[in-house]
Amino acid sequence: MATDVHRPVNHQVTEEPTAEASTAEEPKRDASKAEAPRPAQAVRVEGLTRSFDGRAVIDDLRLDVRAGEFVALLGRSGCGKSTLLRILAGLDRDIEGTVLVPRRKAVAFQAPRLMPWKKVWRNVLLGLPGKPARAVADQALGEVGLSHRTDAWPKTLSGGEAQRASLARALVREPDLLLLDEPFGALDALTRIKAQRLVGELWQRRGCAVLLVTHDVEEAVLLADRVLVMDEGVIAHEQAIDLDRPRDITDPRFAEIRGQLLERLGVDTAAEAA
Amino acid sequence: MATDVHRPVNHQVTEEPTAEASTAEEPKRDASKAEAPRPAQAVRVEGLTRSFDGRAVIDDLRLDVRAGEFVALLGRSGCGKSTLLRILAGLDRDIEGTVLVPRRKAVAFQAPRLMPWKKVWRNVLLGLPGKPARAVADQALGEVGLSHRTDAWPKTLSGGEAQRASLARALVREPDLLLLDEPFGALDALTRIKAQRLVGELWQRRGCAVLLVTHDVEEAVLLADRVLVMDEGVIAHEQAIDLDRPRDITDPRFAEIRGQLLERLGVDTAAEAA
Amino acid sequence: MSISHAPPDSPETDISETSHPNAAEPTALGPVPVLPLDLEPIVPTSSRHTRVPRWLRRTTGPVLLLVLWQLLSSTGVLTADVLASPGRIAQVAGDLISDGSLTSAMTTSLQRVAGGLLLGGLIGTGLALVAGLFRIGEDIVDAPVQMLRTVPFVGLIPLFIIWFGIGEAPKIAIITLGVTFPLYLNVYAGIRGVDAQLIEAGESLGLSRWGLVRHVILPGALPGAMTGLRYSLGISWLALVFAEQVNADSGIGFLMVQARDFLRTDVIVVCLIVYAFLGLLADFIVRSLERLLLQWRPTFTGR
Amino acid sequence: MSISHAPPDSPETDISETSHPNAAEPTALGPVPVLPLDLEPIVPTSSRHTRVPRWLRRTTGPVLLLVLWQLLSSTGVLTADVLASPGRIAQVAGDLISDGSLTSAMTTSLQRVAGGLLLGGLIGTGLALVAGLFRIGEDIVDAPVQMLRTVPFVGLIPLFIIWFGIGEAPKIAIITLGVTFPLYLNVYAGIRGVDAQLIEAGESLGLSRWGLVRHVILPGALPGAMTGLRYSLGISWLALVFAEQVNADSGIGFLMVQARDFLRTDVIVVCLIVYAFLGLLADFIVRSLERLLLQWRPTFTGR
Amino acid sequence: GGNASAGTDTDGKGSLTLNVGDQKGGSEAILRAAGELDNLDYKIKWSTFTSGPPLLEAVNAKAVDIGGVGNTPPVFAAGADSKITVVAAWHGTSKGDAILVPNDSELTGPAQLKGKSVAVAQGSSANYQLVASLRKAGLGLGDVKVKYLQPADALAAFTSGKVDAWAVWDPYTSQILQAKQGRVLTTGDGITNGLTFQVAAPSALKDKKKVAAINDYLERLRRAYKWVYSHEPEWAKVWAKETGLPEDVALAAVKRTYTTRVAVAVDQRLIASEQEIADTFTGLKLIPRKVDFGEFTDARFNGGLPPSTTTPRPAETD
Ligand SMILES: Nc1ncnc2c1ncn2[C@@H]1O[C@H](COP(=O)(O)OP(=O)(O)OP(=O)(O)O)[C@@H](O)[C@H]1O
Ligand SMILES: Nc1ncnc2c1ncn2[C@@H]1O[C@H](COP(=O)(O)OP(=O)(O)OP(=O)(O)O)[C@@H](O)[C@H]1O
Ligand SMILES: [Mg+2]
Ligand SMILES: [Mg+2]
Repeated sequence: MATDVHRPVNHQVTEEPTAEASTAEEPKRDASKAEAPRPAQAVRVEGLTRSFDGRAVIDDLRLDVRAGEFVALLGRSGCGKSTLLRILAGLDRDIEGTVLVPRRKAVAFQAPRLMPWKKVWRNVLLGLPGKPARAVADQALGEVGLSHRTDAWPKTLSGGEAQRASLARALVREPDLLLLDEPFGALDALTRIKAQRLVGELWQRRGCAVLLVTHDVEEAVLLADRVLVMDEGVIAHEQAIDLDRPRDITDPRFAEIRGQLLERLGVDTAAEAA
Repeated sequence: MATDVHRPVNHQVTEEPTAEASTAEEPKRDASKAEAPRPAQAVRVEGLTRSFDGRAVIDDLRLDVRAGEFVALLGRSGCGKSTLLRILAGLDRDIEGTVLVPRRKAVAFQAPRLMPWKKVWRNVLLGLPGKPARAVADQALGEVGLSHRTDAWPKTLSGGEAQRASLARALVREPDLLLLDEPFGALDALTRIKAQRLVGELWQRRGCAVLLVTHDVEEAVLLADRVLVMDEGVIAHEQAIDLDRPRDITDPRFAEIRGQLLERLGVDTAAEAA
Repeated sequence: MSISHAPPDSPETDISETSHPNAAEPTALGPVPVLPLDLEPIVPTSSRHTRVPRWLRRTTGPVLLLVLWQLLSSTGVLTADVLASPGRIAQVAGDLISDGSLTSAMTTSLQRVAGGLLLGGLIGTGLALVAGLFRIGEDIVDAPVQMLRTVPFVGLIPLFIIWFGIGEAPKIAIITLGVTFPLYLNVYAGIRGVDAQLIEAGESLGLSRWGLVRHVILPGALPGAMTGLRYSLGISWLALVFAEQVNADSGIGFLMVQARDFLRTDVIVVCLIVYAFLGLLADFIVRSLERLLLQWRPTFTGR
Repeated sequence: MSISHAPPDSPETDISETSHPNAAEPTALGPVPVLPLDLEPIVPTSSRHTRVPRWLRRTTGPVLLLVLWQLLSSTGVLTADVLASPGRIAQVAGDLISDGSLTSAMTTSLQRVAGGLLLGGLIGTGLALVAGLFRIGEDIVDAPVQMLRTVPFVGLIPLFIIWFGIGEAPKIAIITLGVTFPLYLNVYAGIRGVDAQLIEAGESLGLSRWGLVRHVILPGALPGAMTGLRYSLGISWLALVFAEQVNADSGIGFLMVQARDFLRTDVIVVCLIVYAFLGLLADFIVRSLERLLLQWRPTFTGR
Repeated sequence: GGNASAGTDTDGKGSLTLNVGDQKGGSEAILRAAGELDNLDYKIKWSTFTSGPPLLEAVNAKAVDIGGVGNTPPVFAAGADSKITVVAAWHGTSKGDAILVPNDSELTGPAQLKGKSVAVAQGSSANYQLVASLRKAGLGLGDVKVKYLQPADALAAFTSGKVDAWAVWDPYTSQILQAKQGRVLTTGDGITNGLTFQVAAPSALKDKKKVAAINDYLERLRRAYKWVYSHEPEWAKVWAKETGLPEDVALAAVKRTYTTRVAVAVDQRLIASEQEIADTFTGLKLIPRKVDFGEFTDARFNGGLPPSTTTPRPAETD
């Protein structure tokens, strides 16, 4: 039933999609890739299928992420984004298809999933190799604005605080692949900007690949090299963001890309009124 | 210790704040109130204080919401918004001060808090008076786009699905006071717009007071009659939105109010770049 | 509540540098160039191992025990006077069954157990509800129950005889007592373990006190109650050993005690085996119930 | 996945109309006018009732029991040969303490209990870990344990004498056996009740298998383990009643059995009371442990 | 161990250790009271059991070399084909084995027990006594409602009127009579054999040194029993202390039963009377097979003892 994962790497996959592999929904394969010939891969997914109770949530999905690439993943609620992330994190093995990921991964789940029996700072250090000092946790928590809550029990955190603790826990790991599932959803505007900046900085310093699931199109365009839109179990749309960094929200090209993506997501930008 | 709640209603509270009761941070008391002289009250909070471990998260807070008013509550992550909501919902009684609320309240919590042992549709019907038919739940779930998941166990829902189920559960209650704690945080753009519209419609049809906690300033301005900004345990800023409905995002006044609020929240709108 | 950014010489950078020396200085324009990564495949479960049906795997343990016993017997490590061989025991069991004494013992005992389970179930859950739901109930109920639960049966039997006579009543009372406490402890712990957030949610939905109990607290306490039930089912049969010392002339407990008094090791072993099967049966019942009632619960299932 | 809006004549509108007839047609411009609402105050807890200290409230139950007993005794409902009065019992207890037999019994028993608890704790938790953590462990371990746990002590004593002689070993073995199973059942259930999401989180954090056990699974199973411990502490003393039938001449279990054999009802009652206190003590210990180890846990605490 | 050797559980010195099984207020207490534990040239390691059957379990398991029990447990041990050997016996009156009825009972003789409920501990000497008494009165076990209850439970049932009669042995008999909670309907006199035994493990009897020790031990025990004849109050005091019995009860029981015991030989008559018990229980299907009690006896320690039918010393109370 399962695709044999040990077959030799299929040469056609990485760079030159054949006609039958590329769907009609995959336009503009683009500039950003041309810049770096045959770059290292951080994620290779092919023919991935995941079904729940017979319903294929992910259906023959194909995904490549270059090492050091920042990819944003958009898509309707319930379209399978978190499922894909869990598979990439190696947490869901009830799958068919080929999935290749680096060994060092870090995940910030959609729900914070802090261990309720460990104080916040211990949660941050959990699973780190060696005997990391508390200062490591304190600094990571300070960066997400939680210095005053390091010694709290997770269940006493506010929604946004828990989300930031979870983010700090992922960022402190310094992974090769960073999987973020709506990590800023519960943050106010200012805190969100700071957290975004933090992720951006880690990404630049560390050079890790990032897969960011978000519902905020602006955020996706602001941060990512490439924005994917998931629908019906596959990557239905792909958009390279070739804007210079730092990016400017007021840039008309920014608004244009944002508008295109929103349209893809089914939002008629003109009708945004209650 | 506690303020006596049985004292006769203090006549000065409702309409004419005395000099010492109104803070410096309360400007423009405004047009919307002038339209309906002495309207019914849905929420009266005075001198409310709530401390955790000696730290006063809410500190001598004062809040009035008119019946039928749509109030949005903004504020930094961890500033006490959810705490205030829980108090208004009557779930946290470890307080000092006067709190008056209507009997019929409905809450959508920040976390979905679905009963894991009840299928989604049973969760929606839970606590409704009488023996409501399943069709009631099906319709409510249909409205939030969950028709296909009515019969699922809550733990199999995606993050956004769970949030919508929780929202449906609150909306189906037809309350006099609707307390929503970031109800659209985990929704994609399109689903979010639909859900916003749904809340707006219920509010208009039902004439209930709504207190919406959100981090999305645009959303607040789009939906609310009045936007409050919480900080340091009190309502630090209040802004009436006297735009006509349906509101238009592209309206320059909209952008202006949004900008003002963002500034209040500490975001320098010009620096919105990563 | 400010967000400070790590300076380049912060400890965090140290970590990254020691682990990945090639992660160099950040640039303003994009990520640093990286060396090719070693990717590892995520191996689908379906290709990992073939599935043996559950019931077959679960019989491994008992079968192993049996094989061990037979082996020890036939190699003479276990001599007959220590523990008779499975064959001999099977023969004694056959005798006991064919002369009807085992079957009639089981029937008699089953009735007592049913009575005791019912009563004890009601009392145990009832008390647990009172103590679990109300602080005042806890204050009044919990301490006495904690006291009574450690009181040995044997000491209570005379009192039970005086109160309940020497008919069926004291026997059922003893079983009831045995059943009550495990249920109490586990249901109580279950109730007190229900997530406070869900209770709040239930309250905010306008559930009445009873509605809260029925729709939130009891389902939340169910996993605990199942453990209690598992224990109670076992205890109810164990209590027979005491219960059927009181004026009994049949029943599995009576058979056991009689065999002990008459030093009939073989009969004792047959009884022990019957008990072991009852244990398996109890487990099967509870497992089935769990599959039915706790299917909403995505928990750790072992690797 | 479309969102349909309720038409004006949908069932939902019905609900609102029946419950609030004044909620009229929606308007495009703003909410409909509403009648003044009846507001109710949220009453702060601090003004609701005065607090009686916990320990005082918890003594209510035992004191009530005592009063009942004294009452029944003095009104003659309980005659002396049925159950001596508290006064008489106190006197016998005084005698037993002053001649040192109760204290020495407790000391002897305590040593045995400590040994059994230690061993049983290790074995019970160990088996539970094996069965809880690994499917294969469950397949092999669980069924035999479920079988053995329902096997009565009395039937095992002859076997234990043969295997372990008549020294301290069989006594400790019996206690061990008694302690093992409640711990096993509850720890196993605890492990299998750990939220799968947290396990996933632990895995994704790169925890080793042992790290996962130590930092996620064991803490998650702790509430269950506490219930098991509570039970085990009780059982360990109860098992003495059997254990100290084998070549014992002191110990609380021996005292009890001897008193029973020589019809010393008053001594039996003293023993029962000692047992009751041991129960309270066990509860106190576990409560203290819970306060210490489970403080992270915001759960329902009763009203 | 007893008061003197508290904590050690052993007496004497030497390389050989004799494992002796005992019951509270049994051999150890009587030997110690009579001063017979001095000058032992072997060690005695005491093990205390709550009743005969577990003691015999220990003998069977070779955990105990020798131990004292009543006249019925060896029969069941024999029925279960346990490895036990009766090596010594004492004969006393059976006045302590009694069927008791409440003071206000209308019953005057065993024949009237027909249709009444009688409490008895299954497999005890009283069980046999009940059967034998009924048989003598022309009744069968089926003619009465037998209620199997252990003594402690039976006491509760008896005093609260839940049973009409109670077949029991000393010291329970003395306890009821002393507390005036009942009266004797009939005793076992002439019905039960009034024997008590020392039972050894066959494996110990194969060991020459142990045999010598056992021989010495039995001698001392016989002397100790004789010592009791002249020291009833003293012994009663020790016994009461050991068992927790009230002293008056202990003294009454000592006078009724203990002081009547004389050491006798393990002979054919003894075997025959035990065989009768065995056959009775086999008839009642409590023993699964026909037992040859003779196989479980060993006469080598008889010495010059009188036959087992020797009349016991007369009981001093009635
Ligand atoms: N264990 C499960 N059993 C059955 N269905 C499941 C299970 N887990 C997820 N699903 C379903 O699979 C679909 C995809 O779920 P997933 O969590 O990946 O959505 P998502 O894209 O992350 O959505 P959201 O943006 O709302 O978080 C959903 O419809 C969900 O209900
Ligand atoms: N039980 C508790 N014990 C101690 N501190 C608590 C407790 N509950 C909440 N707090 C603290 O009170 C503050 C306010 O929490 P609250 O949940 O109201 O924040 P919030 O405004 O809703 O934030 P967010 O937007 O992140 O959800 C936080 O700093 C939080 O850590
Ligand atoms: Mg998701
Ligand atoms: Mg909040």
